[in-house]
Amino acid sequence: AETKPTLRVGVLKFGTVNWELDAMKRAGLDGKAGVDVEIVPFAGEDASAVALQAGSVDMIVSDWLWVSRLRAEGADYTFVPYSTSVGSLMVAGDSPVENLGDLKGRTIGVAGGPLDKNWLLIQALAKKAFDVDLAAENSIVYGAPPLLTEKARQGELDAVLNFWHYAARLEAEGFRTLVSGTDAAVKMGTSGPVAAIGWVFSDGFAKEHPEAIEGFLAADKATKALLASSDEAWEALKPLMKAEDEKTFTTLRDRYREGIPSRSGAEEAKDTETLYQLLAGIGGERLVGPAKTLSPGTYYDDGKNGS
Amino acid sequence: MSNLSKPIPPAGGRSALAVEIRGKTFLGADGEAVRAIEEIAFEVAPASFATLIGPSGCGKTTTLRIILGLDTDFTGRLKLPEADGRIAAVFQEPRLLPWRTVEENVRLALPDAEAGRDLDELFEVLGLAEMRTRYPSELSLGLARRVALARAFAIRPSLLVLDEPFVSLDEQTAGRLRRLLTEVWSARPTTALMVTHNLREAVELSDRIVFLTERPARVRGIHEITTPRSERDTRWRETTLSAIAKRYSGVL
Amino acid sequence: MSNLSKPIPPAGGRSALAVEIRGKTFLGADGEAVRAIEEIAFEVAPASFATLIGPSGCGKTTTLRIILGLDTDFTGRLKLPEADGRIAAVFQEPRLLPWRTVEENVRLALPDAEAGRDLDELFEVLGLAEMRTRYPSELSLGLARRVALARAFAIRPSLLVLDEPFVSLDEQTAGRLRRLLTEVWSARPTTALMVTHNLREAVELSDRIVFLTERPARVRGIHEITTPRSERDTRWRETTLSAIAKRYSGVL
Amino acid sequence: MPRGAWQLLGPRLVAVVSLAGLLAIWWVAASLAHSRVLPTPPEVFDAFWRDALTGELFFHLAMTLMRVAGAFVIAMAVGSAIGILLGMNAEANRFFDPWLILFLNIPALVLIVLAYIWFGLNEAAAIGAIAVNKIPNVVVTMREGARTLDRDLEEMARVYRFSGLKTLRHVVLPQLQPYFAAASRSGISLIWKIALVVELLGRSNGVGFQINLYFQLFDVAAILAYTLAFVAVMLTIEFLLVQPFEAHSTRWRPKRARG
Amino acid sequence: MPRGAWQLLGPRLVAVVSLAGLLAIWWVAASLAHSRVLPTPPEVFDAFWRDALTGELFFHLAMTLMRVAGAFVIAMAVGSAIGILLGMNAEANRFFDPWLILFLNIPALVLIVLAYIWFGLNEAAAIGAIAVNKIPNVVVTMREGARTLDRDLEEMARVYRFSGLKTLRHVVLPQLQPYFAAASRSGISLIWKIALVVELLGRSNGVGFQINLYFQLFDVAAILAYTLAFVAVMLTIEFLLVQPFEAHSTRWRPKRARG
Ligand SMILES: Nc1ncnc2c1ncn2[C@@H]1O[C@H](COP(=O)(O)OP(=O)(O)OP(=O)(O)O)[C@@H](O)[C@H]1O
Ligand SMILES: Nc1ncnc2c1ncn2[C@@H]1O[C@H](COP(=O)(O)OP(=O)(O)OP(=O)(O)O)[C@@H](O)[C@H]1O
Ligand SMILES: [Mg+2]
Ligand SMILES: [Mg+2]
Repeated sequence: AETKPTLRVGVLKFGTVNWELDAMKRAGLDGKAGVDVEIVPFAGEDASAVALQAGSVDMIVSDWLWVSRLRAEGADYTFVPYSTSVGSLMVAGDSPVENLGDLKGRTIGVAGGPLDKNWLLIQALAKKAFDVDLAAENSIVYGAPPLLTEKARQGELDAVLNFWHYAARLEAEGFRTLVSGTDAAVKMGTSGPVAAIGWVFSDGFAKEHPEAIEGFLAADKATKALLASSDEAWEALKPLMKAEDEKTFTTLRDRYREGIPSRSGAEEAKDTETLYQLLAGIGGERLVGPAKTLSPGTYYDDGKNGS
Repeated sequence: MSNLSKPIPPAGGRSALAVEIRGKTFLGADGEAVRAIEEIAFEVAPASFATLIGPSGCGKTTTLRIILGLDTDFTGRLKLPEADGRIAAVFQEPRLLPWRTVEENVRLALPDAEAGRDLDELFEVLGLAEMRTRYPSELSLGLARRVALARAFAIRPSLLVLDEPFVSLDEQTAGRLRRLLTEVWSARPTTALMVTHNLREAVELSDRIVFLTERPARVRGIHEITTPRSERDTRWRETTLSAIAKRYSGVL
Repeated sequence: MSNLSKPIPPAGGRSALAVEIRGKTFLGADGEAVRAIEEIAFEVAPASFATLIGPSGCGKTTTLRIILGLDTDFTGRLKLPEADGRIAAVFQEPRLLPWRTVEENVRLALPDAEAGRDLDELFEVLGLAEMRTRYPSELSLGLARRVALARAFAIRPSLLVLDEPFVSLDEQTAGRLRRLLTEVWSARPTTALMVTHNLREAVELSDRIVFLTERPARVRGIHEITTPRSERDTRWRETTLSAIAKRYSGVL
Repeated sequence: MPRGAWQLLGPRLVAVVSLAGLLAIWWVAASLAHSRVLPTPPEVFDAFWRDALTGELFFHLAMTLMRVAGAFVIAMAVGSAIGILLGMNAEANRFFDPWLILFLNIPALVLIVLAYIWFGLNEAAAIGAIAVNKIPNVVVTMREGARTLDRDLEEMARVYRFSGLKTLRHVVLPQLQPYFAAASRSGISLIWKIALVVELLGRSNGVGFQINLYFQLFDVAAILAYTLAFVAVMLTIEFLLVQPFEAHSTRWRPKRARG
Repeated sequence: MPRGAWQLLGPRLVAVVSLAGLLAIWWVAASLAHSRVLPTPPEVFDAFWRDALTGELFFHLAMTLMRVAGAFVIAMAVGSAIGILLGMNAEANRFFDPWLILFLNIPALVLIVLAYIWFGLNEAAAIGAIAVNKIPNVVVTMREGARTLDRDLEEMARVYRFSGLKTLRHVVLPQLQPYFAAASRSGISLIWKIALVVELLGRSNGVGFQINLYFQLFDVAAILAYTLAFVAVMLTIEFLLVQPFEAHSTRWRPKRARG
């Protein structure tokens, strides 16, 4: 038998990406697509970024802003959409807060730091819709995602902006979504949900191993289709998901399904340009680096242009 | 027997220094027991001067440490001249604080009330006038020993304990310091106990000499001197020395 | 002048120890300069025994340190008896390694080739036979000094430097050790230089006595002794002592 | 008298009583707090048992211990050598002191990321990064020790022509023992803490890897289970190796007078 | 002779030469590596200047220094007190030794998270967490120091009836000076490293916060700019405060014989 090309993917061990890869391997979808996916687990988001740069893995999941920024500085990373699930701003179920305007003067926890895309978008939205400067008129607490989740449970925070699976867990515990990153993006002018995170690998690798990338992307598509339709496939993932209870489990599953990108790459790329302009306006050079526009080639061009 | 290290306060006035130590044993690091003292018992009358003489390693320093309250692990009795009078000790080594100057080393020993006292004269007689701002590491051993003496004399103690105070000094300096010691000791009612290997020195200074045996130490004999110090001339000294040397062989 | 601390190897055989130190000054921590030695120059004939006597703090230890090569910051000349003969020193303090037993302290000083040598007899005469497995902190000062002597004698040096070796010892022990020193010194051609404050001791042991002045030290005079050691009886000693005492006041 | 009571108990027993006391305090506090973030001892034990049964815990513990041991040996050897040199040579010290302060204060994160990027995500880079993080601390401690070396003993060794090795072994090292003890005790704990970061940033196993996973799930019981497993190893080493060794190497010290 | 050459340069100049050497090595290495992860000095300076102009860098630096200073004072005071007590009291030490090993080996992450959870996301919790992380290290070092205290001097102080305070100040502390120096030098660097984690996990300002931000953007130049700004502060403290103080407090030590 001919040997299949291998692809090392660095993922967070209990992260959402690992669920999908696990389902892929479980169903043998990578093999069917002609690629052997090797999962390299890490304990932190940063670890996978380090690993990619050190050449210890071939692919990780990250966001397009990061890719664009590094491309502007000379790296050749490129991006294929993976999920539109992004963070949401959550409040307790019995909170009096009904909209962004009500947040004035409250304590807000923000998981991604001051340059988090969703946070910037939500700030812009608040300014536009309610004329509130969230960052200036509230006390903002930046911190580690699990810590902020716990603090929200304790009630020390009035609202918390957190990554989607933390948000989903809170939702299962009775929190509600005040506004999600996707909502904010759409309200600020994109035509639909934009995949914030995606598969990231280098152009160089793709050129040398086109069959690996192609096979992987095909397997990814097949896995998403499986997970979108089959509940049994999810049962097998339960141990990885570490859901405390059934409610959390179903919430996580449903939110995952919502996040599967449905639009074509070209459509996404166009909205991304819009978002980039918007973010560059809010976040400034600190966020996007020296480049004024999305770096060309940020979205992976597989040669079959405009598919 | 009971460990009577807290002396009974005397009824009106100072009492004799009474020492009684029986069977003092050290436990060596190799686990073997070293018997240092078999039995030592003697008294020093109030305001008198006694000397301990014994072979090297027989237990003299151990006896002094017990008297100073530094070693409470013994069987016997101990009675100090005053319940809480000041005690001064000249150890066998200078024991100065290396990070304090000569003057600071002496002043630190003074009770707080006298901390600022004028010490010029004391430093002068001890030949330390030039050395007051030096650190101990800059002194010769003889100078360091003199600082230790200065410290003991400065506090005007009621009990003065000296462990070979005049070694490492030239004869002239040693003679001067012996005279100083006599002065300090007689200026106020002080009880003094000195260890020495120098019988001449002992005869010159003491009222009573306690001779000890080899380790484990016992009292070999006690020699009383009743001749007033002013009458102890060279001739008297030579007679006394040879009389003592006849009785206690090997001490001269 | 040049710092000639590396001696010129003698042409066939050992030469005299020649010392010449001029204007040795220490810089104190308070920034003031202390002049320790004005000018000291003397020679010690090959295989002879010399003694340094001088007031406390005059610069004797400093002289020995320069001879031992521990202080190279001086002006003058220094010539050792042998280019690379063994040197032994008895310092003014015992300077034992506290974490090594008595026996280890002595053995460590032996050259590697002799590391296993039988030292029973040496420990026996020094009265240390029982102490071989003890640590220095368990010794009395007199015992510790004897260990330092054992270390110096054990290596069979060609130059032996002693800084007040026999203080803190009772007369009997000191006498025994003096005899031992004479034996060790005469068994092989050894040049010896000793510091002491004890003129009796100096007269008993030396071929030559160097008297120093107060600090800053100069040579006050040199006394030669030609009487063979076997003929130095009590009477001879008393005459010599009083003759010396007459010339050099204050040394007795 | 309490002193007598303590002496009746053997040192082993005292340690057991001490740990039992700690456990009791924890148990009471956890029961009172009754919070997910301060689990009770049985909850932690459950978490321990869960991962112990699968062998997972021992695997990760072994990986971390391997890294800790490797980095410890390197850091102590290199750091002691540099520290002793700097402590004994004032000129070299004056020159390298600024470097030392720089390396002391470079964040672990920076060193680790640079090591990974330059040398790849491998064991050597990981252990090297940990060691480099720790070396400046060892240097600082050993340098202080070397500065206080007894001049008298050094002179004695010179006069008696001790070889360099003999001087080091019999004169210098025994004096540095307390500094070495301080550097290695606080060293091993520092190394282990850095190892956690190293494992977080680029290893796929080890206690640091596990602790971070559980942190994301906010499973404090599991975090404590892994932590305490490591602490247990350290306690065992302390009681079976370090303390007997220390008692032996300091047996010459005069016992402090009592009373 | 090189020795003479060194002595001609003043100590200040030696430090400058030393730092210049380090800069040169870095510059050459960075030019050769030509990598985004090892920026050249001008690139780092640009990053520094960018944030210095907005005042941001100084704000974050000040916040971190404030936390470091607070935690340092607490950790040294509490740690020294405990360490000296344990070093001088063998029984207390036997009892608390296991506790010490436990606290030494609890990961910073665990302590910090627990502090934040129990005491809220505030300054007190942050500084307290840093201090608690450092205290066991101080204890370990000071304990070694207290174990080597000179018995002879202690006895002298007892005979001459030194008060407790006098003994502490004139007899005990001067002997502990080298241990204190070691604990505080390596201590301040450890505290700063923990402060970075504390700021990363739950503070909204400080160098740790910024470094993490730039780490997400993988802007190594900015990370180094912040790191070096902190190192510069430490170097200034070292040269203007610590070294003169140390020279003063160790002036009594016999100078090592040369040659
Ligand atoms: N390192 C130093 N710094 C400053 N002064 C010093 C130093 N070493 C010695 N001195 C001074 O030099 C002089 C000579 O010292 P040295 O130790 O040679 O005296 P000594 O003759 O051996 O005296 P002793 O009989 O008391 O041992 C003394 O006054 C001493 O204070
Ligand atoms: N801590 C100890 N452990 C074991 N043995 C000890 C200890 N202290 C003293 N000794 C032993 O007890 C005996 C008496 O010691 P001590 O110091 O009292 O002698 P000394 O009479 O003062 O002798 P010297 O004249 O030499 O000073 C010695 O043999 C000594 O070795
Ligand atoms: Mg004694
Ligand atoms: Mg001397």
